[in-house]
Amino acid sequence: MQELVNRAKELLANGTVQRVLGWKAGDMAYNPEPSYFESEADLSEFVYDAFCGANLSKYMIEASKKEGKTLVFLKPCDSYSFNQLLKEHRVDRDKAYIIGVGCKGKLDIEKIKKEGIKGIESISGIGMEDACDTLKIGTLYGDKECSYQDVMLERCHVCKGKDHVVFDETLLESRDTVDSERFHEVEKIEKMSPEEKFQFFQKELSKCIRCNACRNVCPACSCRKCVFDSTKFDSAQKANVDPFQEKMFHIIRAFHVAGRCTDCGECSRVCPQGIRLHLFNRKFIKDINEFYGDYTAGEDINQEAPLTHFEFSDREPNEERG
Amino acid sequence: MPLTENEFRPKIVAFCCNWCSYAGADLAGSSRLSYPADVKIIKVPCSCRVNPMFILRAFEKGADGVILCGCHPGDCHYSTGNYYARRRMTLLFSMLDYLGIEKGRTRVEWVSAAEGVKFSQTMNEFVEKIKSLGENVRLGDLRCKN
Amino acid sequence: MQRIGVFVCHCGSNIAATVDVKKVVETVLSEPGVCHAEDYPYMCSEAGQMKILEAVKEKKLTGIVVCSCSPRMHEATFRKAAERAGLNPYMVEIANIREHCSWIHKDMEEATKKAVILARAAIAKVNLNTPLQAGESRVTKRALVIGGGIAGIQTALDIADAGYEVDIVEKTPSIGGRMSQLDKTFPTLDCSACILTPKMVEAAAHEKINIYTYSEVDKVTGFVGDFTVDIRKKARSVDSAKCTGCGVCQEKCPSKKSLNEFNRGLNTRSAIYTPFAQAIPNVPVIDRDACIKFKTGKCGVCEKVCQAGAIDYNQKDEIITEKYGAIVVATGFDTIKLDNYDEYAYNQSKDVITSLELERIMNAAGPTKGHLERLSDGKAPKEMVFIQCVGSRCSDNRGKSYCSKICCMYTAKHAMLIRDKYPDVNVTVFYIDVRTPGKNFDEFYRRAVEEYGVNYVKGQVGKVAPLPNGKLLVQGSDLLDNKQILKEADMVVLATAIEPEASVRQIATMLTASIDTNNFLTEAHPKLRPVESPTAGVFLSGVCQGPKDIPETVAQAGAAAVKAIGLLAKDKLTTNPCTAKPDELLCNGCSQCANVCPYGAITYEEKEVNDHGIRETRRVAQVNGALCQGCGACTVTCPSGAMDLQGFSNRQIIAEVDAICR
Amino acid sequence: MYQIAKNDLPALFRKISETKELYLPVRVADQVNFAAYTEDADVSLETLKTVKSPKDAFFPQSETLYTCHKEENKLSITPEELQNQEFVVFGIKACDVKGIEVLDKVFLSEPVDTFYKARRDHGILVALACNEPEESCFCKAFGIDCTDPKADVATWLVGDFLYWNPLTEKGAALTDAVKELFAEADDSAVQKQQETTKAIVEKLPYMDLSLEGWNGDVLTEKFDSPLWEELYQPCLACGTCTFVCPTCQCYDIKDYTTGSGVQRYRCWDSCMYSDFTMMAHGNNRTSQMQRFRQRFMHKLVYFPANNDGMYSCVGCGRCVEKCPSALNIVKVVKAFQKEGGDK
Amino acid sequence: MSHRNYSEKIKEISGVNPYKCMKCGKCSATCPSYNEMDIKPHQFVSYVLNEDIEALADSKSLWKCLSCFACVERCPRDVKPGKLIDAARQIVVRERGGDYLSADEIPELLDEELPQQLLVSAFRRYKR
Repeated sequence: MQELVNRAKELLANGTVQRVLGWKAGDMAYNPEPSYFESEADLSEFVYDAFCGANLSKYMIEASKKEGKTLVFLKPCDSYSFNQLLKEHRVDRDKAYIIGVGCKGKLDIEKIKKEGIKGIESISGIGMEDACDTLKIGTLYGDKECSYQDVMLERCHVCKGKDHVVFDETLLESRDTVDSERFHEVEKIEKMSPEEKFQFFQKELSKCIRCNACRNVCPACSCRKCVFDSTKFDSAQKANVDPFQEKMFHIIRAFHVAGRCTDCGECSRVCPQGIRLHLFNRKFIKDINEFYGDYTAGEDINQEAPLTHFEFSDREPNEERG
Repeated sequence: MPLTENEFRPKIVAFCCNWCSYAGADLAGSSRLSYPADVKIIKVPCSCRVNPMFILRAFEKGADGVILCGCHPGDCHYSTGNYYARRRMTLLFSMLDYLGIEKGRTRVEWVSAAEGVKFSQTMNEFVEKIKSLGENVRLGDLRCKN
Repeated sequence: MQRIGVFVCHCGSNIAATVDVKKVVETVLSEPGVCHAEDYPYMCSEAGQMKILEAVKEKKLTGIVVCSCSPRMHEATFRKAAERAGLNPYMVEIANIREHCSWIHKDMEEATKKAVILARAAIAKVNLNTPLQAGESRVTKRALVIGGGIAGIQTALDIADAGYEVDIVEKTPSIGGRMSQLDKTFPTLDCSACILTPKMVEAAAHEKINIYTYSEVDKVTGFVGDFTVDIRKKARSVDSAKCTGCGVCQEKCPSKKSLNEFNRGLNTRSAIYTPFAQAIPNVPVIDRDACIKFKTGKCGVCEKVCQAGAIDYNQKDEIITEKYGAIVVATGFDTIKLDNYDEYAYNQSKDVITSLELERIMNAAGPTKGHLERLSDGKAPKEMVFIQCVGSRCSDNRGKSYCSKICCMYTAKHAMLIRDKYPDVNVTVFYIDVRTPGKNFDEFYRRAVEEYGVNYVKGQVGKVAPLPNGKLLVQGSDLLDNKQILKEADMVVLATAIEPEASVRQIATMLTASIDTNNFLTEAHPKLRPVESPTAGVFLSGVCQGPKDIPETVAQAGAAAVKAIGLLAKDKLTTNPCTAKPDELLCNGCSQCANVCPYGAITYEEKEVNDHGIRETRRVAQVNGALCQGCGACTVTCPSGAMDLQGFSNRQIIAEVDAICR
Repeated sequence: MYQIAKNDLPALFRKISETKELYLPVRVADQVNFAAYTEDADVSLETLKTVKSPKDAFFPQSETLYTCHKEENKLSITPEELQNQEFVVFGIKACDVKGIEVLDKVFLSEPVDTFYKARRDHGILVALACNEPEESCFCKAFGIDCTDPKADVATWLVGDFLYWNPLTEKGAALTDAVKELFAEADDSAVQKQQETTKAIVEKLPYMDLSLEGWNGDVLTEKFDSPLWEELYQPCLACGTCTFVCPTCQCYDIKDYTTGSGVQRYRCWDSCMYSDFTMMAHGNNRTSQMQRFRQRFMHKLVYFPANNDGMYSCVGCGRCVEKCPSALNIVKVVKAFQKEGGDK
Repeated sequence: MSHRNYSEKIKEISGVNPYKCMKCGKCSATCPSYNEMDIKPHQFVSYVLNEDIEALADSKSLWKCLSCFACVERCPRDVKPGKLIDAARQIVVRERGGDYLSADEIPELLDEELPQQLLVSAFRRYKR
């Protein structure tokens, strides 16, 4: 981590960048927050560890409007989001100095708590220099341990890979974290009967409180004004008054990011109700791959996006799968 | 077909592109090829004008089935519109299926201006299909049900 | 809130027999915004339209709903009526209660109910209608003709004669096209060159016509009335201004092994060449792939012999950018490749030739100086077989599904000419059908049979096999005699299918003109607008639109010219107001809409916006109303709903949906 | 004080729900929130904090106010019926009870919100003391004793028993109705548990959080602080904090067109949203910084200014746990503290 | 079975749409057995269309067709007269009754020297 701080200090000092966008240590072991650092002194609070899951690429939309360059730290998966934003002209490549940082898999505090660990005072084993196999957790109710792999964010189990797709330089090594099949969950649902599918999603979505965290954290949902906030479709909603509205919101949100979603997993990470929102986006990704050939949003900014492109021989909408 | 008591009469919205399918519907009309009155047509310039929001909106407000008709691939008045529509609807329908919404409540059919027969046949089939599926209870806003 | 008048038409009994029009009138009166409703036997009649005028005046209506026949019938009528009443024409909506209701339903109660719902949807829409103004755009008084064959030349001449500037872009070194390769023309047997050359000269000499030969269209932007085109003038390596056309360079050029394209590769030409004697301009080009100077750096003979000093090895491609109001595509055709037709032995025997090759052989300037002889051994043929429909009318993937249209006639012409000039040659034509619709066409074909003794056999040839004795064994069938025929022939001529010039695909893409599965350009309407492309301002001339003979091509060229002149004669164009319109405050500038726009109507601008007090420069979409045709593809691509379609706005369509579903 | 074996709780719930609607923490799809009791509900009393606070019971996320119905040209208006049946909220924690006091200040002062009042009148709060507070808890900063909740009934889970102590008339009436399931008990076990818990509370990381300097009189000083400009930066402008908060009480009123008429409903709104208090001219808070500031100024300055010094934060710590950007009220208070200390 | 049904059966077995024929005669022009045949390849289509299957079944052509498929290969309309006559032949063979092998019996009878092509064409022809 110190390497990151040192490099940031250098780049600030030599005037390459005006500010640094990274993570600031929180008041708990697990809640660092995205933050700007304007000076060397500020950087004393810089942190980069297993809880820095937040994807900083979306902050670059605002940073692109600021004077001078911003140094931003992007994890491999974050770099896809940045690239996608670049493709959509939402960020300015010239305003960004990108350090691609390695990643050993980010942790999900909710999963730690699900293991029955509460009153957390300290967590060790979360640094980039650590082995990432066991976490030692000091709590008000005694010392606990849990496996690093078990409490990783869902997205890290199906990681896109260790390579950054856009960067000026890279620092720190990444680790292989994949231990699941990316579309396994989606396939499981696809195999259910219509009734089972309906019940599954009805239950899952009934938790939605329409806090919009999924939308607002999403780098693809970067509209200045969302259709669900505007009068454009007579579709403004502030609450899910009826189960239909839960579906409407999540279907349309997924549709709007279809072909643009990099599967960064932020939606699922931030949902206060633990709704597995990636199940929507990943369904579209799976369909797109299956129907129109493999496509990874954000991978190549020159590639035609699946929904703004077509082939004469595309499948018909009524066609049965298979 | 006279209205009989208690018979389920579905609400069906048909989006038809101005150039082919709307004209196809006109031809069905002038050829007196009947199809159930449950089908109501909304004219759009092109199948690519149909936003998934419109389709969900129809279901929200109580539609039991939604069908989108456009020019045959390759015949789009705007050259490419129906190709985009095709991809969009393919994905949308797949998502609806994934959410457990009965297959067959949504459909896309390419109907040319010359295919009055096909238009009427398609609508007859679609209405039958929706009747067999029954009332749409999975994708509507309950507030609109009374 | 609008003040809406609803007018329900009986259409005699067409509507009123099935729909209770009085009930419709009664019911719609309680709809929001409706302050007038009435019915009338024929709304489209003058008296019916007067009803609208009166109601607008009396009830101060702001919107009109007419429940009547399809908008495709009378929308324009009622819009005009609204305009006469002082309303914006786009404040009118039609509820189609005839084609979509009374004509397809029998039960009156049911049909009436549906008619009410259709009316409600139209009312809900009109409530959200806004007056739309047709825009205006300027017209550049200059036309571009792509292709310098007979179609392009004729179009250019007609446009130029009307007083407008025309540029012809021709990719080969000379104008003239396929017609210049023909020997004689049917059904009059005129010498092709004799009738074409004067036209070529006329075009070249016309003060309003500017010809770019050895040039191609590189890029097209803009829209009807205001196209901007980049023309690539390929490096000729000869300075046209200095060249006197003396021809010495071609004589002296040591590289003479290049296949002569003009003679369909039947003989060779020099590396510096003009394609044919009457070429216009009479300025040679250097084929850099064949030229020794370009390949090895040595030689330079042409430069030495050129007294005018016109040779310029350093010439580069030049891009000329020009503005045009109209573009005519006249890219013509080529014959299909016969690689898939092994059974005709085209690739095995030099004596199996295509009809176009026969044209060159028969021509005095051709590879055999006009003598009919076998290309294998130079001997005069005694038995000639013509095979029709080679690659035409094939529904398999080897050939073309369409009839090439010209083959029956030119085969009759060839047969007749050969029998006339070489009476000792037996000519057999294998045909499926002889198709001769056209003035004096069937008479022409009958002459070949009756006067010239050409042997027409109804049946197709299954196989042509080269024999060891140098002859060709033709195995065909005679369906009328129910016989299989085995015939030894000296030459076999294949009436090869024609297809659009390969480059037309690229040109169509640049023009955003649509193209069918056979690469023919699509007409705006196959019957009523046959010389216009669906893309406004683009017109079609000649075979690029479909197979045609010379008179038809010339007729179509003239028609295309008239359409182009009609456009150029206007000072301003009114544009369809139902176009896409972005809300700049909501636009993300993401470019997705531009990616799906088939017309290139969407561009982006860095623009200062005031978003409720926040002033910033943003990348926002701009729609060119003259280019936009109003398909709406962009509106669905736009996630924020910033892009909307006027006349079919999101809220209008949603209002219709709501009205239908309630 | 009464006691009932944990094993017998289902019987208690069943008994209560025979006559009254019963809300309690229920696990649905892996998350625990207050929900109506049903026979097959997965009740989870061990959960310290439900995701959403139980304020829904009195101030639901959305509620219909009235319905207009249109037939031909006639318009009829049907107001929504007020709550007229008693209901029980079981398992509410001390902080959330305090949260309802905060809501009372807003909705029960003039003009009284009749919908809210009807629910308050008919709602019986059965509070449950906390046993194992977590690191995000800071109710003590607001003078709340999580081991001794003050509601209609206070309960404690100790060992294999639930201890039950009615505190109000409503509580007593409820107790009478279910008394047959209870046994008398003394409070020794409860006291012991309270001491254990209090000892933990003393060790909580936010134990020392001080609200010094935050009151109704510091409006301009805090409002103009340059700190806000820094603090808000990571904020995503989502409404998570407001929607999980037991005290946030802002709502919007909207109409829904049903085809045959209009339903007017109100639903929670969030001051974090860009369309909060949107008016024809736009929004009076144009930047996210202003919106962010609004939330904390409201909780710690404006609310105390109007309500005798009462903060509209109860230290439940839900925002601490749920903010996607790890922002929260504690960080804000600490930042100002630090700034003050530096000076 | 009525003639009409035979006609349908032939279309079904051959997968041919005889209406696509434009009567060009290229099949007959191609056919190496033409002279041996009483009904010529280009006529197969009209026999099927006219439902005159009996004549086709009794014809010499049925047995003279070599199944070389030259006509199939060269037919510009994808009509495949060879497939038609093959289908007619199959119907006749099937009518004669069960003197052909079931697929299960074949492996035992196989001669190692037997060309693969023969096997494949046998299957094609005799599969039910």
